[in-house]
Amino acid sequence: MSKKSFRQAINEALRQEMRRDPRVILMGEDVAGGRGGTGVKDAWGGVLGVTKGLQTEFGEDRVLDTPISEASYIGAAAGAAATGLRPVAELMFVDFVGCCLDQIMNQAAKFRYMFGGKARTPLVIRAMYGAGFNAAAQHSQALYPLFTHIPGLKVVVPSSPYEAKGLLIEAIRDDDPVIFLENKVMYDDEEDVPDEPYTIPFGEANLTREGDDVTIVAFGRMVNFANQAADRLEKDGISCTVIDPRTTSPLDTGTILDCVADTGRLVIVDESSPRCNLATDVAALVAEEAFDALKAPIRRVVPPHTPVPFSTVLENLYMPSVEKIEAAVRSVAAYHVKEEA
Amino acid sequence: MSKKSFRQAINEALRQEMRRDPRVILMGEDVAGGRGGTGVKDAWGGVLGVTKGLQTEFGEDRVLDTPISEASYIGAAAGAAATGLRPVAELMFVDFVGCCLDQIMNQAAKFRYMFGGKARTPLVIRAMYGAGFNAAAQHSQALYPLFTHIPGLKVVVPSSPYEAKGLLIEAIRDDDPVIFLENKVMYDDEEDVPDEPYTIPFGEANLTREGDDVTIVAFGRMVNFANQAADRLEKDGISCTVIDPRTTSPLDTGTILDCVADTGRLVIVDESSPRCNLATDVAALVAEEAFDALKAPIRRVVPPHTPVPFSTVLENLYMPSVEKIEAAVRSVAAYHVKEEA
Amino acid sequence: MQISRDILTRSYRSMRTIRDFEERLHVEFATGEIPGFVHLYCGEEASGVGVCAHLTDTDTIASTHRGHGHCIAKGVAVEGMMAEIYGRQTGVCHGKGGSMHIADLSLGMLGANGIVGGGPPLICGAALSHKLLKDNNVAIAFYGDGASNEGSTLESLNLATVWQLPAVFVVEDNGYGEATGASYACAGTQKDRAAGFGMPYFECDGTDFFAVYKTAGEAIAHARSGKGPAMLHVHLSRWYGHFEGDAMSYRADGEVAKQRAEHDCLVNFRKYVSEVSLLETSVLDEIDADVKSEIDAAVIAAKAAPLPEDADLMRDVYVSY
Amino acid sequence: MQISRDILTRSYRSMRTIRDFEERLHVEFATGEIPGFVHLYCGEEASGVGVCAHLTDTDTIASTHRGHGHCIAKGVAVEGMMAEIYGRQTGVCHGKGGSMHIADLSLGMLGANGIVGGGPPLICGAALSHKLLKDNNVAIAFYGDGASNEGSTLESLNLATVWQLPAVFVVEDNGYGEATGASYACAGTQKDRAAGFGMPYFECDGTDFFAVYKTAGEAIAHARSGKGPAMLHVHLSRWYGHFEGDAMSYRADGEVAKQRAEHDCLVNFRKYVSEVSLLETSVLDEIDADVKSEIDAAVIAAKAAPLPEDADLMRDVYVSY
Ligand SMILES: Cc1ncc(C[n+]2csc(CCOP(=O)(O)OP(=O)(O)O)c2C)c(N)n1
Ligand SMILES: Cc1ncc(C[n+]2csc(CCOP(=O)(O)OP(=O)(O)O)c2C)c(N)n1
Ligand SMILES: [Mg+2]
Ligand SMILES: [Mg+2]
Repeated sequence: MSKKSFRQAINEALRQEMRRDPRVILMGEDVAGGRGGTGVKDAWGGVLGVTKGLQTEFGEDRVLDTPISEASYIGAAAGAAATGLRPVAELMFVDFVGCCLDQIMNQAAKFRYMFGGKARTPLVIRAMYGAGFNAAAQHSQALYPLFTHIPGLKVVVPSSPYEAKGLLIEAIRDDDPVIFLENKVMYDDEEDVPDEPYTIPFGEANLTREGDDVTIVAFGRMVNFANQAADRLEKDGISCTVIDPRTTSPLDTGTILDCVADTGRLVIVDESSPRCNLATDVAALVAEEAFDALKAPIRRVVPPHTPVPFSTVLENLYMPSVEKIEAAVRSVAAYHVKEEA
Repeated sequence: MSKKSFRQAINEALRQEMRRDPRVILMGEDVAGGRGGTGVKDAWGGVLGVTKGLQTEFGEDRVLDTPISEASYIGAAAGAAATGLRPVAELMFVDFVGCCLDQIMNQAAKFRYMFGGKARTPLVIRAMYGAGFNAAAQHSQALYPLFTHIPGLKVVVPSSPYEAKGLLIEAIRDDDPVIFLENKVMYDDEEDVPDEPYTIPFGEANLTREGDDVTIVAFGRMVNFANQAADRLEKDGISCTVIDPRTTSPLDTGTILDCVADTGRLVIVDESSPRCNLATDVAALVAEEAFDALKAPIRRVVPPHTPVPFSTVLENLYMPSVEKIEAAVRSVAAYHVKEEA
Repeated sequence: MQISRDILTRSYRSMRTIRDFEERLHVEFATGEIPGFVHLYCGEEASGVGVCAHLTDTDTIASTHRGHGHCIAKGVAVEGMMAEIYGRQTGVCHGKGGSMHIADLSLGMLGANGIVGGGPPLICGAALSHKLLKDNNVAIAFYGDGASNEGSTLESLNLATVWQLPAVFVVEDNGYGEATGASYACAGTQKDRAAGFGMPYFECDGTDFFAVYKTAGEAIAHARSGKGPAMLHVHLSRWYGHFEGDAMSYRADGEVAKQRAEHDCLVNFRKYVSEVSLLETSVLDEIDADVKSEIDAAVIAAKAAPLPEDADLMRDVYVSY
Repeated sequence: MQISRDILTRSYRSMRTIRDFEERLHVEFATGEIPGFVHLYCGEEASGVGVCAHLTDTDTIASTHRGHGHCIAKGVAVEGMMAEIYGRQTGVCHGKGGSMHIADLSLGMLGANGIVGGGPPLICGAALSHKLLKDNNVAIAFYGDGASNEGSTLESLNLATVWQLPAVFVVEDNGYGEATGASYACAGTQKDRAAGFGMPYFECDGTDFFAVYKTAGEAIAHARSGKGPAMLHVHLSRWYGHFEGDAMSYRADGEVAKQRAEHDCLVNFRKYVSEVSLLETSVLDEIDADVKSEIDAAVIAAKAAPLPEDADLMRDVYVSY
């Protein structure tokens, strides 16, 4: 056990799995860097250094730099997965899925079903997501709702270094295509992470705290925001349960429904665009299956229906924040069903 | 006014707008057909004959067959729209969006915002969607949730020939990028459609019937299913309001909330994959903003979280049906809030 | 060119099987009993068979929407294919895939594909598996002239050279993508494209089994030897519409009739092997009869086979979920 | 080659403006005050300027993530650009876009682009507008060696020929896509790719303004004359990291220093024009001084400019909604 950053936790997960299983390979643009250059090899280790050192340890055959052509290499990862390897492909920014969605949505995700159960596609696609980096509209999207919508994919949004390591090892060992999304603002976050390999199962939510008054469901980086909001609210006597679903597909609906059955009040925090996102998904689940328990409207803390703006002032305004979560929780906590209902 | 099929209504809308405005052009794979062949020109007029005769009338400059390369021609449509033309690009099956999502999501949809309001992109992308054609997993998806999720796009799902004509003319005259989705099973549906051009505004839902007991929100072809279910239910004294939102983005939230305020009970019918879809979107809206009015859980009639299967028996099982809608409405109509709530 | 009797008879049988399978589908489709889209490979048999004659079950191929021929050439069982096309539970994909998604990974058949350009990236991946697992196999992407304009295909040509993959890109150029001629839709030449992505280019008459066999042999030998990918450009003609139901008005009257009359790979195969006394006519006749009853049996079995059950709907979305 | 004094001075001014703009950004970025990603065009000035010297405001260009140079070459105002990069309301995009999304459609500048390969399809569309509106304009896609492997780029080459568009595809080949060398990532040659998609190929030294001016002139004349698209392959070197913060360890020590010393387009421009007495040194010195104060003023103005207001967040998602 030692303090590790989110970046280090991911790097370690990859390294340990590559040591364990020679079929695990990595590919992506500059996952090493330096190929065809005049300087050093393994020059970058990913655009933000997450895969640094892996080519040095595992060689050019297992850590493959690619041309800038996402459709071909993401498709290649799918094809390799269907034929004996266990590729981890890096898409860099999840926004680039626009260049390779077909290979994810129509190929990898559907093989098994279309082929009547005869394919296995143990593929992991890693990508970074999220606003807060002044990276503007084409490099700041969350997009996990899009992947969650597609049957055949599993979707992981880790909320901390500990979660990231365990969930990534699970993803690599999983036999289905997994989209593994890393919030780009979190790479330097640190916490204690075991040195040895471990897995965290998919579809099992983590309760980062338990309380009586309001349930908060939050995804990825938003879990931290929710915890901070819960801390503040606690001081005012509002106690919250905070649910980190860890994976949006599969989604641990049981835990969400149980918690709402207890608190009767729900706030969902989702940094993805608001229409047809995870906040709507969870709200619909609860409005259908825990209706009786609900004592207040289901509040969503989500960005507005706009692209992500560049300027810091606007980006801050765009993002869900601790303050907005706090306000939403207060409003549902204070809510009382009207007499006539 | 005369009886026209869904196919004819669309063809007429295109023809009339092309006559009206020389900047309106068409492009897509085999929207005419026959280029480079040894036989006749305008040989297909689209894979299902929807654009038949338009090249013959408007010429090869305005009805452009494309190579099979969606990224380039959908992007070209976006670029042409930003520089003075008003292109209507046909994507054939909406499933092929996997080959050109970037040009839709990161280019066309975001120009105006990223450029501080300085661009106008009067682009229409037509595509067919939906199951029921034994077209299997890669040619049967609905995918409107994906487009609805993306800020900067407008999304239209017409429910009948009359709706299709008016909404398509509106789409062509609109100055924003519009995704216009045609249910492939409906092309032969007929109804009375005015011969002259007319428009139907976006974001204004149509109530195909009004009732007191249950509100049904349904999209595209599902509107017809909902109406049939409502007919049957009426006989048993359950009266329904059926809302056809016409556009999923913008969504007429006002009408939905008003109707739910009246009936207190809501069923949503959506043929797209169930996670993060329009059914969840509408449910979340209502659970947040019409909570007080709700007298029953919000029921969704949606397919399971699987790819679309090929075999007829499975495809029928997969699809929402009149029977399933009827059952859902009955269950919410019969629902009474538990004592303790 | 050396070619064993075994390969000759197997190849002839494959071509005949494809022909009969497709001609029969054409007839059966017209009855309305076959659901969905069906794209026939008739007329193109020598291509898939001439290429696959160089492959074993551990080599990989990826196919297209026009996939029946490649499947049969790679050894997928005809009975299971027919049942699949009829949407039966006994189909190779248990009725979940249909004509456009027939696959059998145990035979190195990575699937027909409803997406034009879907296969080439996958084949880069399969070739990577072969390279890293050092199994001496090759991976073959079949795709059409139309598909040669898809970005995914073009990117794959580049990637395959960059990674020096044991892959062959077989452009089956039948002159049309749907109703549009290749002379309109394909700028430049396939040959220059091969050069543009740094790989050797081979080309042959795809209605002549022996030409395909010889040229494919060279292209595949190149890839198998570890020298990187190759492109094989096969010139062909399809005999039916793009899909069943297409009247082919974009083709001149007589264009197909001429192909059938002069470039029938089966007729020409028979003529050649008897002229040079490679195979006796009686052997070929026997194969013909055999295949005929095989196809008959497959159709009868498919029609009689059980439909999928309700529980099949939810099965096999994931390995675990 | 004929080249007017006006074009010479304007081009020199453009190149100098780009150089100073970028060198200044390099300095300012280090202070931490500039948000987001910044990709510098330093060293590549002669390319954008040599091409755009043939264009008017009604011709269209599309740029890349490395877009400042193209913007300046096409006439976008430096003050608005600087304010944009600082995220100010006075920026050309009101602070909504930042460095990667600077655009000015009124000047035919269709935007920098954060997506590699994003521009070429758009340029097919702009060229189509020019063709159908018969305005005699051309459309130019700038893209890098790295972007030359994107499917969207490759498809666009084909589409432009199929549609006979007045488009020029300018491959700015600086030898690297991020940290990866073009010698690794680009199989084959750009020249063969041009042939593979049926268009003429032009090539030049992108650090020599006169070479670019001459060759771009030929390529653009070809496109403008209605003969279809052309490819222009420009050989270049970038002087800074892929983005600010990149230590460039993938390049040999001295690689950039040598470029700076021997292939500085500004130094060589000055040398040439005074050798052949095209322009007086005093004119150039005056431009240098002018530009220096313009950039100073732009930075001061940007830092002092107002930030966007809250209401800007919701503005301009749609024309109407
Ligand atoms: C991405 C995508 N675009 C379009 C289609 C529709 N489509 C199916 S087959 C086909 C023509 C393919 O032509 P070609 O590659 O020459 O193959 P052929 O049909 O001639 O065998 C088209 C356009 C598709 N299935 N996928
Ligand atoms: C679709 C996509 N893939 C990857 C990236 C990340 N990226 C940004 S710039 C770049 C390198 C581009 O190289 P090149 O085209 O040679 O242009 P240069 O940076 O050399 O000017 C990459 C990979 C991106 N922005 N978009
Ligand atoms: Mg073809
Ligand atoms: Mg470069």
